[in-house]
Amino acid sequence: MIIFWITVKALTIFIIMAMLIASAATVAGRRINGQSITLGQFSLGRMLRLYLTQPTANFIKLLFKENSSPSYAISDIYKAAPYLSVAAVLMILGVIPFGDEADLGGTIVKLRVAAFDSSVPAMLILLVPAFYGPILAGYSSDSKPGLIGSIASLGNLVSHFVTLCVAVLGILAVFGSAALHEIAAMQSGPITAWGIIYQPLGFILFTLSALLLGHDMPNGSAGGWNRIADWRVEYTGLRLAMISAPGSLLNVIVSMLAVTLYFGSCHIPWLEWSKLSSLLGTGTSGGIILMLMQISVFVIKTYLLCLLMLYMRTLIPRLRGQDGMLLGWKVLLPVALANLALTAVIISLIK
Amino acid sequence: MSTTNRPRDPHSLSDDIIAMSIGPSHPAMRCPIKLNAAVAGDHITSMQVELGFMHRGFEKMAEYTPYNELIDLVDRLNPVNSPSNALTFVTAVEKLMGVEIPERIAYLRMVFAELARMASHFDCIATAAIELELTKLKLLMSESLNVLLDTIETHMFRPSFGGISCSLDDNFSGFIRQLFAFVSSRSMEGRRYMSQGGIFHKRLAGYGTVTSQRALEAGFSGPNLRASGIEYDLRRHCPYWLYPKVGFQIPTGTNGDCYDRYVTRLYEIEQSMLIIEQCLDRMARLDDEQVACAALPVAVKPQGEIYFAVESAEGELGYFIVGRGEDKPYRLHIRPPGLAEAGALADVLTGEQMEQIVPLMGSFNLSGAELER
Amino acid sequence: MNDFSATLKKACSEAILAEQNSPDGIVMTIKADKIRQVFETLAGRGTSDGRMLLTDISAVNIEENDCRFELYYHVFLIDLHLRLTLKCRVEGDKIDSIADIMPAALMPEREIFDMFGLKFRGHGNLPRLFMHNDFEGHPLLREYPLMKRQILLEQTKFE
Amino acid sequence: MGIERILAGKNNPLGKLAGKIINLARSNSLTPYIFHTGGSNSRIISRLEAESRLAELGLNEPCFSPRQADLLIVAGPLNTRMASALRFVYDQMPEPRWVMALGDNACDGGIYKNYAVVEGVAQIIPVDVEVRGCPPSMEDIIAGLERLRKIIRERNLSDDYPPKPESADKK
Repeated sequence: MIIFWITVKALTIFIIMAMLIASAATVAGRRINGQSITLGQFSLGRMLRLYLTQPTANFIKLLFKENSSPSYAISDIYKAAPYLSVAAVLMILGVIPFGDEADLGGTIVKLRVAAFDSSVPAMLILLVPAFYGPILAGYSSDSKPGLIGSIASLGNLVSHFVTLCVAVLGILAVFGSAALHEIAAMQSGPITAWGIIYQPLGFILFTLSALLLGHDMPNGSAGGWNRIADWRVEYTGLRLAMISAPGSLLNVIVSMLAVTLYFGSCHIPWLEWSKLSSLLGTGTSGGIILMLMQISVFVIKTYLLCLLMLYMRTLIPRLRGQDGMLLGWKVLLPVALANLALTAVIISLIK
Repeated sequence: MSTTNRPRDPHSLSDDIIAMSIGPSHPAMRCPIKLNAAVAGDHITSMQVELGFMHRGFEKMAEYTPYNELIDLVDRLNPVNSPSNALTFVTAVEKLMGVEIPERIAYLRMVFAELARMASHFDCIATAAIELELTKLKLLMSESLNVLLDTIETHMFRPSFGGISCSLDDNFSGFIRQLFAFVSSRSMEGRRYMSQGGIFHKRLAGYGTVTSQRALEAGFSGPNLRASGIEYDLRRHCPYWLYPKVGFQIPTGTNGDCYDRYVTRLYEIEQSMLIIEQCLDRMARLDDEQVACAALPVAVKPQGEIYFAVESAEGELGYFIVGRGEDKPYRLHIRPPGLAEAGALADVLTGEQMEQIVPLMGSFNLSGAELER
Repeated sequence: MNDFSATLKKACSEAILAEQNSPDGIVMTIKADKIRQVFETLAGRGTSDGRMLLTDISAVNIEENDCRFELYYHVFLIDLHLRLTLKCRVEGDKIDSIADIMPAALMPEREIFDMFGLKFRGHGNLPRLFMHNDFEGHPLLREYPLMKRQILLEQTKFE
Repeated sequence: MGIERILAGKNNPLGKLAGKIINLARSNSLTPYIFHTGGSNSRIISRLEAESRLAELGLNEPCFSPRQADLLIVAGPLNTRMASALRFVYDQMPEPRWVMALGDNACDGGIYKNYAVVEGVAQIIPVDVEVRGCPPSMEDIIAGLERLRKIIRERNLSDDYPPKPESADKK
């Protein structure tokens, strides 16, 4: 019985994630900045085409593409890089809670894969291997622009990753626990329980550094040098899809984290899931409906935040290499540290 | 990894220098030039430029085609700024035959030449905006670019010797004023984007500087020379058509860097609008019995040689024609506006970062077909 | 305008053969081997009567028996609003280069060598400008057929 | 992956169905790489990218490296020196690839009959679809794309796997 539920959970997570990533990537690919999709153009046919048929067509085409690799490439690292970058980012899904508990005819099903105490630092640590992919790909695919592009973007990634961690520390201080599922549980109830009320500056820093983090990942940006000196030049077929996955996956996963940390992962303000479950009756059907509602709330919130981040990405003009990193070290990091100190002072005053 | 392990370069930023060639067919660069760069870390230590990837043997072909077919051939040289080539060639042949064109034709040619100049400047700034991901600026510029190119296509058909065949209904000046309201609002907002302190300024100011002495020696022309502070404009220094009768200023930059080149082009757009309005007023005041077309000798068989240059959007566009009395030119040589800039590109780009290649090359507005004929 | 031509004539009198006025300047015919001396005097006087800009060098392949090429140096004097064209007829296929006096002459000279095969003595490196390196012959010469193509296909050459 | 090799085997029913699905997917998601040799149709190229109708025809975003491309669009006259660059780009493209020559200049050299321009792209690389017109109008381009999609749909799966797997090195 347990194994059955774990596979169901894994399947739902995979399907939701695949659709989210595919749609986010296509929307980014459809250059939401260049050719802004006005609501007027939206007909159901176009919507279906853009979000459902186009990603699947892309996927099947890439599946049957020839996997040629450059002859001078260091073949084993060249082949390992795509798997590493995708595996690291997908592992974070295991940590994120999709919803609260729901009892199905006696057995209580927790809507998360893994729940251990230090899941927030684990999540941050799992973000790091996502940065190894570009470096290994750039080095091993023997394309000089690729090598230079990957090293330049690594510098950018590291500088913004530090501010990301410090911003998250602020939330840990507020909620007092390092487990994602406990933080999510604490945010039920009135809207004042949400993380963003306590850490508005933390949220701004989190999204900004996440954007700048993935900014150098070539995604959706039209034209420009950054699209040439990128490390995925030498990849074809499915490997290309996997090596470019961190670009859009990171966007989706960071918006998921922002939802769990700042926006109350699956809770609707002033609505207690436990009160609703007694209303729906304790049978398995009631439980399943409750579970689906929780997951849908979480998915809608993530989707909105994902589109917000995609739109914000178009607002940031391309900074020169150093300016991006200088912004990270000299501006964002001190502000994040100040924010952390401020929260510490306030908490100690309250106690 | 084929890193060339040359002896350590004392003042290079990192010890190993990678030889890299940025291929001719590059989606980011509009005109295909091959750059063989030696790169240390992110900076370029030395670079050679290879041209010739868009050479179409135009001058050889010109010796085998009669004059009136040449007008269409010349039109293809520059897709964005196409009228300027055709008008220059037609005027050069008229000067060689000693034909004087009536005032109305001269004013019409000035109007279309200035429209083409505005289109070329908008196109140049739009490509820079794409590279810097300033999507709002890019939308502004490409909207006005498309509007201008459409007006040129709909209103101007084909210049002919001694005249110009174009469809100008009577409310043409009303239409142009409405067009300018649209375009000047775009360029005003564009100017706000490119003002001091903005991202455009911060990203491009101080890079790729060419001093006025260096620019003059290297033979720059047009906005690239004026951006370095030298006020040299053929419409003022060596006037043709009826430019002396029209008042306009010549915007010049101060320190000739990449930012100044783009801003000089933006200010020139305003001056072009000023010129066109004055031309339309003067054309309205002309008495109407002016003959539509100049009296042409029976056949176009010029004799002698002439060099006639025009201030086109990219620089000085000159036509050198040697006629031996046949209906085909004995020799037709075009002074390409971008060749001097392409030659000086190598040492403008040395020392810069790899990311700055595309905006710096874009600031010279090299149009490949015209450059390599 | 004429005081400028008088001073130039006095400076290098034996070099200038003839002089006539064109619509917007002066056309002077010079002896081919005196070209460097003329440009040195011009560049030397550059500061006194205003800045000078070498716009272009055009070559014409004339088929007279004694000389095959005729070169036109187009110079523009900015402050005098004067366009000066120096014509010279080249015997044989060598002429002095003026690239070290006027760097603007680098690209036109390379192009003339590439298209006509006219060599410039003293020009630093004279690689072909437009045609690829193993292109035999010079296309703009009269005897080069219009349709003779030499397509570069091997990748090693391109690398 | 060996599955396609079995599927592409001699007329088993599953192979036909799989072939149809794969061809449908391929014809609906074509990533073009625009080989831009300048000239009269640079405006066409910018309109090509911004054209919304082309999204319905399954044309994706233009990509920036031939490795990721399925469709190579050659626009403008091809210079004799540029021919080797075109060959270099064509060799880098992964296997199911198609070529579209855009405009008279690319199809047969157009008005440039001289020593510097190659007479048509077909002399250098195999061309699948030719779009006439100088510059070609938007309708001609869309008709050309329709022809190309028909070619892709009619392709049977065994073309991908010729009996002797060619071991040509792609670099």
